[in-house]
Amino acid sequence: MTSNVALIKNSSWLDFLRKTGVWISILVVIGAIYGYLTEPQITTSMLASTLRQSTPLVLGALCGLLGERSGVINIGIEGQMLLSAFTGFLANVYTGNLLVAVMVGVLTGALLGGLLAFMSVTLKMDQIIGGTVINILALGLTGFFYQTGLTTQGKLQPIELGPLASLPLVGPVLFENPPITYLAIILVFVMHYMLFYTRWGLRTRAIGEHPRAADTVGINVNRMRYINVIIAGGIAGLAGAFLTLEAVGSFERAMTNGRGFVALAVMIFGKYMPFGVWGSALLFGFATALQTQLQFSGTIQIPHQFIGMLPYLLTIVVLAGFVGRTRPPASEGKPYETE
Amino acid sequence: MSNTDKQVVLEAKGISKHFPGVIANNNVDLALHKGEILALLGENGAGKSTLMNILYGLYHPTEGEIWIKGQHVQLQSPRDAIAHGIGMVHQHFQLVPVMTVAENVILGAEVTTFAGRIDMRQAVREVSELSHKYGLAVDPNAVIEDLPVGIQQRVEIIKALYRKADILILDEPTAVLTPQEANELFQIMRELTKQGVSIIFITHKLKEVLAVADQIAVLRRGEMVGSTLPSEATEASLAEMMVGRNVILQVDKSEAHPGAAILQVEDAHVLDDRKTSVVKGVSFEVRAGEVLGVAGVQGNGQRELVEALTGLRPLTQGRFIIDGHDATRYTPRQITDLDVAHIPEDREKHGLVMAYPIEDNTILNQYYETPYSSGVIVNRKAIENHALKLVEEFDVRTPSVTVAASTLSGGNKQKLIVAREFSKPVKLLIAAQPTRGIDVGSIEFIHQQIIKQRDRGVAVLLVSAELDEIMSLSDRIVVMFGGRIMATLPIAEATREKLGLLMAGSHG
Amino acid sequence: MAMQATEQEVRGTFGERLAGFWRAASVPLMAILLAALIGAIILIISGANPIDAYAALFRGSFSNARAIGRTLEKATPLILAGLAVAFAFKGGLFNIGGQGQLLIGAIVAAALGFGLNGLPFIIHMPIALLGGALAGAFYASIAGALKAFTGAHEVITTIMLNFVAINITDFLSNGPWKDTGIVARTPAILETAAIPKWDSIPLGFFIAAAVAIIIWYLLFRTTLGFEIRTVGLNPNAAKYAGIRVARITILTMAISGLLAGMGGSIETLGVVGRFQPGFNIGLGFDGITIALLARTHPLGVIPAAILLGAMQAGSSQMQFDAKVSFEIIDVIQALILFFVSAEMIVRWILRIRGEGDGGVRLSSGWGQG
Amino acid sequence: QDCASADVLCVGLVTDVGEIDDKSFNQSAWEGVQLAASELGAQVEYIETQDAKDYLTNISLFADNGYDIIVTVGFALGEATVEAAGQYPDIKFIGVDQFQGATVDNVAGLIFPEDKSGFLAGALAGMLTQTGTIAAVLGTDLVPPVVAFKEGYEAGARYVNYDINLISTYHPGGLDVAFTDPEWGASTARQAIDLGADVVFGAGGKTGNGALIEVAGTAGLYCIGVDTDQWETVPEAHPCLVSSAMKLITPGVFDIIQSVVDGSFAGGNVIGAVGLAPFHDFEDSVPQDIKDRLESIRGLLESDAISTGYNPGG
Ligand SMILES: Nc1ncnc2c1ncn2[C@@H]1O[C@H](COP(=O)(O)OP(=O)(O)OP(=O)(O)O)[C@@H](O)[C@H]1O
Ligand SMILES: Nc1ncnc2c1ncn2[C@@H]1O[C@H](COP(=O)(O)OP(=O)(O)OP(=O)(O)O)[C@@H](O)[C@H]1O
Ligand SMILES: [Mg+2]
Ligand SMILES: [Mg+2]
Repeated sequence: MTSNVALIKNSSWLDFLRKTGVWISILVVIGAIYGYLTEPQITTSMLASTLRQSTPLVLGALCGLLGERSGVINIGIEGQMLLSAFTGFLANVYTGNLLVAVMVGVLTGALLGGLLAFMSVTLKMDQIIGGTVINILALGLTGFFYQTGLTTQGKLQPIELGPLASLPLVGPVLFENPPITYLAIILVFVMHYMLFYTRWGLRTRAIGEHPRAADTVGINVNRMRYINVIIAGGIAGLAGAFLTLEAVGSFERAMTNGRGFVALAVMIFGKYMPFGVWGSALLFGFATALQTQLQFSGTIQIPHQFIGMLPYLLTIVVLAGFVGRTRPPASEGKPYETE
Repeated sequence: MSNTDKQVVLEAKGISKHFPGVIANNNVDLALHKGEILALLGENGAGKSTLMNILYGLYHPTEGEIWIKGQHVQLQSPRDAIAHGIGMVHQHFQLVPVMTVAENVILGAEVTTFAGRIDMRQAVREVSELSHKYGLAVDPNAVIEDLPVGIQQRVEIIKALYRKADILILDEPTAVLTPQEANELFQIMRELTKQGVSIIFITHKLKEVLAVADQIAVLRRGEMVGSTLPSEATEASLAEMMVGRNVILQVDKSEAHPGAAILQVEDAHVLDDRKTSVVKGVSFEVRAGEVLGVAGVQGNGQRELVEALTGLRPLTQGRFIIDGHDATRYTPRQITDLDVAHIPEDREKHGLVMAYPIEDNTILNQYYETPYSSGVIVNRKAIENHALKLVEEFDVRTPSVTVAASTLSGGNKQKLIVAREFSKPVKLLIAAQPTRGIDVGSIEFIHQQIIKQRDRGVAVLLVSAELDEIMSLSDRIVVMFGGRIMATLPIAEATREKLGLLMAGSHG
Repeated sequence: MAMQATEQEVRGTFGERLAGFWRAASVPLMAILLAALIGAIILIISGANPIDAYAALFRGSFSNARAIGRTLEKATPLILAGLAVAFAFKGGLFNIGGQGQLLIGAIVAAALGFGLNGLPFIIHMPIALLGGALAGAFYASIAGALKAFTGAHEVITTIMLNFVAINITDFLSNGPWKDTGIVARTPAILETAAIPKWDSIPLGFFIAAAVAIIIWYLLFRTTLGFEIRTVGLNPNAAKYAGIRVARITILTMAISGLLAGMGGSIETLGVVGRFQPGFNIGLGFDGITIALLARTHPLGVIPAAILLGAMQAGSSQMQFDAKVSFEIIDVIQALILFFVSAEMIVRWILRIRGEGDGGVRLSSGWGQG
Repeated sequence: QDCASADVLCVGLVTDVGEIDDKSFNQSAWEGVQLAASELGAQVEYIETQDAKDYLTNISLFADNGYDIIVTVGFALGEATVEAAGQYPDIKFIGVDQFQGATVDNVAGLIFPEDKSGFLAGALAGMLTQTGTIAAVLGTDLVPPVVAFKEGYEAGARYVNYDINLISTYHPGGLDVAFTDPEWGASTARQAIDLGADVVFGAGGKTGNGALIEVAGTAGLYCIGVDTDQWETVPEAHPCLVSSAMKLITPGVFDIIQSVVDGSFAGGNVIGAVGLAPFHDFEDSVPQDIKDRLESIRGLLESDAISTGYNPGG
């Protein structure tokens, strides 16, 4: 364990917690328990909502994280999510099979990941422009091809995890969720494990930090970037599938509503670490749940716009380094040139 | 000699490598025998690294064949070279700074248990074993960016050994080492050869070659000019082979008539980008009408010193005075306005805006002055005339002054910078590596220009890694080593041997 | 770094100029053609007739004075949004925040337009116009300062500031600056603040075109422009040349925001007549496409904006005549962006030799260096 | 075919920024126009507006093609409609949700007392709730009808059950996202359910629809739709959709078109009908006394005997 903490300096999740989050985490836990004891219903509902709102953000941010860890910036997450949400929805409408629908969504995201990889690795196009192309394209295609009157055939239902679901507080919050929500949480752990404990992860981090070094030890940098950006696209596709197949059950134009961009912010705030990403997605989810709760209780009368802009201001503050510095992978954004 | 008895483990036959506009290698033959240290010599740009990159599969030769242990091989990528037992320590280290030693060592050749999990404990153990076996003390869990370069180099060697390399290429391994570190490296190299490893060792330092090599090969301008044995060579004979007698430049210059001190540096201390001290208390002065040469192996603080003197990097201690003004805290613009001209070390990164047309590059240091602008509005006509005049005067070969600077050849780029810097009044010229990597004609021209400025009474600070350049241009020479000035010599007292020794850190 | 071909101004003989123009224009033209082609395929797949659709699009944008007026009206904010992005590119910055700066500019122009009483047109209109522009400049310089002093990447900060701007303007137009009545919007601007139309031709277009020329002049004929371009192309060389890079970065961002803010001002004062939430959606983002289509040249922005403006102006006619929904415009726009940036593909199709100019390079990480 | 000819009745419709098939007011208005096609033999056409600045342009497109009646949907088109009415005095305009401050001869503003509709929904919710907590998930307060629905809903619920716990919330984003964020609607509805709400009113386009569908996922809860009878438009919500707070746009639009045909058209405000949608599958499970009480409240509202308390001016 000790050697693994040093695997990447200043950035293992333990370190992350230690440096920026340990006190906050303790406060959150104490707050949650206190809240539960005094207002069990409000606490449960807010935590459940937090988890739910965080799910597309976690997935989107994991997509961004995997790309940037491999050296490819992805600002097309929004578009990947949107188009996947759409195709997943269509698949559900026409097949009625939710599993197939989710797969279609994931594949769509992966396909767009492939497009991004093609633009940024093969064409060596500017990666930000590549992402912008994906965003506009997804908006146009979904808008153009979407017809209303299509009705889905159900959505993914919560699965209660046996006796765990009846635990107080954590039960209904954590162990009574639909599959993609579980999957998102599992992916956080898997991504952490993969990135920091496996060969693939070591190589991925190497090509994001110093592709030349990876090349000199025989790692095919561009091929790995392709693979990773495609996998990342699949994760964004899962986020899209979450929206139509699990959360809402139907599709609407532009229904991602900026979640892909917020996911980028979540990724940076999470310091490019899966657990950091999870924590910051929960924070963003919590901000939304809180602002709903504040309106529900009707006690605080600040215009809701001010609460609405909080997550964005927070991101700027974090990015500006007022709350601990982030260090992005050194070679992100740069096409790798051989010879 | 006994070499013929030994097996040839690596052979290059008729290797050529063409880059756009450059022939880096031309029909090069090279043979490495088992267990020997082959030293490869050559000036900057002679094509040494290119040849090694070809042997390591990073570049593909335009022509020629590679034979390893009697087998004709095609090296598509480093993966192939590694598979054939070749390991390379690159001139610029190929280590991931944020990862640990062990991670860097195993990268690309990881041992995994189940589900792709890296066996880190095993890796750490192997790194420890390797470092014991060859005397390469390294902490496997240390993070690369925290390690000094000497240790980083050991990591590179361990990386190669971990991959079971029995042919090791070391590209200028000593350029960044202190003399002690270099000596330790030589011991390691001898230890390795004892265990059957064959080594190609690239260096500019003749003394090192004589000390460790079993065999010596010399590249000049991309061609193999010959090979010899240490026992049959002297430093002088090697230098002759490297440079070629006919290319030693003799600049016509008269006696200097130094005037008042223009630049006075007092106890300057400077940090590099990694915040380590690389200039450690340097003092000297340059007087009007003289050339002060700063000799030294690259990476001994010269670059940071120059950046400090041009306002790009702060001094942490000490001060410097230019023409009577304490310029220690001046901005680059303020220093330029003291009539200081600067030929930067990296012409493409700092000297020119490659996408700009030539004419715009001729006013980078004076666009804000008349007649090129009123301070607000640019006068295109004046700029064009200025550019045309400079191109003519300095013989910059170009079809027009509106083409991008990126279209110029290296020598012409450098002439363009020189032209620009000399096109306004100059009292002090700071020239860093002014002729690196450019053709002989341009070198000669630039040298003449520098002497011309000196004779007009300009104070010249010349920083160069080329001994010839230093010796033919300077009136006085200071030698820098490890961030300090080893000695100051009048030109009359400077000999190659003396300078070489000082540059290597030993007191002549 | 940024586009090299456009750095060299085309001069010399007529033939050279022509060749230079072709070099600059061939890729965008081909990109438009390819995008239209793929758009046509999508139309066919969806069961529409592409020829009818494109013909209707053209009718709706150029067939008569009113259509042309509408096209120019659409093009006006697009010119400014495109200039904002192109100008920032020249300084090595990617301003995705045009949308937010435009909103801020629009609402401040509206406030000045309804709030300042008793001024004559000749004073009131320019004050409102410039007030909005300056508000945009201020808003953008937040991102500029963050970049210069903390290294926070402008792409993320400007995206975030876009969201913040929506919240700010929604709050103002439904709160302190709300008109009487139930609708969330500011009061109408006074007559004296309105930018008039000359027949169906909007005067604002000429203001925007003039600004484009001024920006061209600023970039290529002034020392400030020289400094900005130098920083954009090679910040290291700029530092060597004694240019203060941080200052130029903030200034570049501020001018970029000034342009976007002016786009918002002109919309408010010349088209909408007040600030109303939801009336300025997407303008800032179209600026990116336009800037790239124009190869980041300030004068190229004008035809690029007219092209996009025409597509938007004609989309209603296309719906009406050819029953094609307007989202196809988005698809075509994305394809244009793709082909313009994926120069390699276009050059290959055109068989243009030469190394090209490497395309625009913006991204190199979000970090703080 | 030729709209310019006197015997062909042509009716055009211009949408608010949004699609014709929005399952909401654009769609309802369009259905009213289509009714005119089937009942009156009118030739009908619509244009979806992409950019809020194109309202006048799109209206002109119909006007210039000889259309006789132009329906414009949404309060946002109010100004453009009045302006177009001045330019084309021979064309009749129907402005849905457009309050006419001053009467223009050829503009009929079809407006609805959404607060009354909301009041009924609130009363229904107040009587249905078992937990004593009911919720509303709303679009944005930037749009007046949404505010009216909310105020009416809350007043109606209090009217039948003064101590009821009312939780309602607007979307935190701007106008561009407030009506197109079903996931926010859904998760907000879930949050309300977790707080004990057992009746949820979803009023905010697709955002509200998201809330309805979410409620449908949990057995034993009720949801109430908005604008149209959402039984038809959001089939996914059938398990919970007890009713909808309707504004009867479709018949309202059709009636005015009819009035043009029979010559009784008059400019000014036309107050459209509001009310609750049928209970559909819940017809049997809603107790008769609730139905009776609703009926009496409807009567009182119509006669202004009770006030919703909604006052847009203040
Ligand atoms: N489908 C994949 N998914 C994820 N990573 C992959 C995939 N394919 C290859 N890689 C990564 O690229 C590396 C190189 O692939 P390759 O198939 O050449 O490995 P290898 O030859 O087994 O490597 P070694 O020589 O170390 O045994 C893999 O070890 C893996 O880390
Ligand atoms: N990738 C490349 N593209 C174009 N030219 C190159 C490239 N790499 C090297 N060159 C050119 O080839 C020539 C030989 O370079 P090389 O790096 O092999 O020299 P070297 O002998 O290693 O010099 P040094 O002592 O400075 O390391 C030089 O002129 C160099 O500019
Ligand atoms: Mg070399
Ligand atoms: Mg293998």
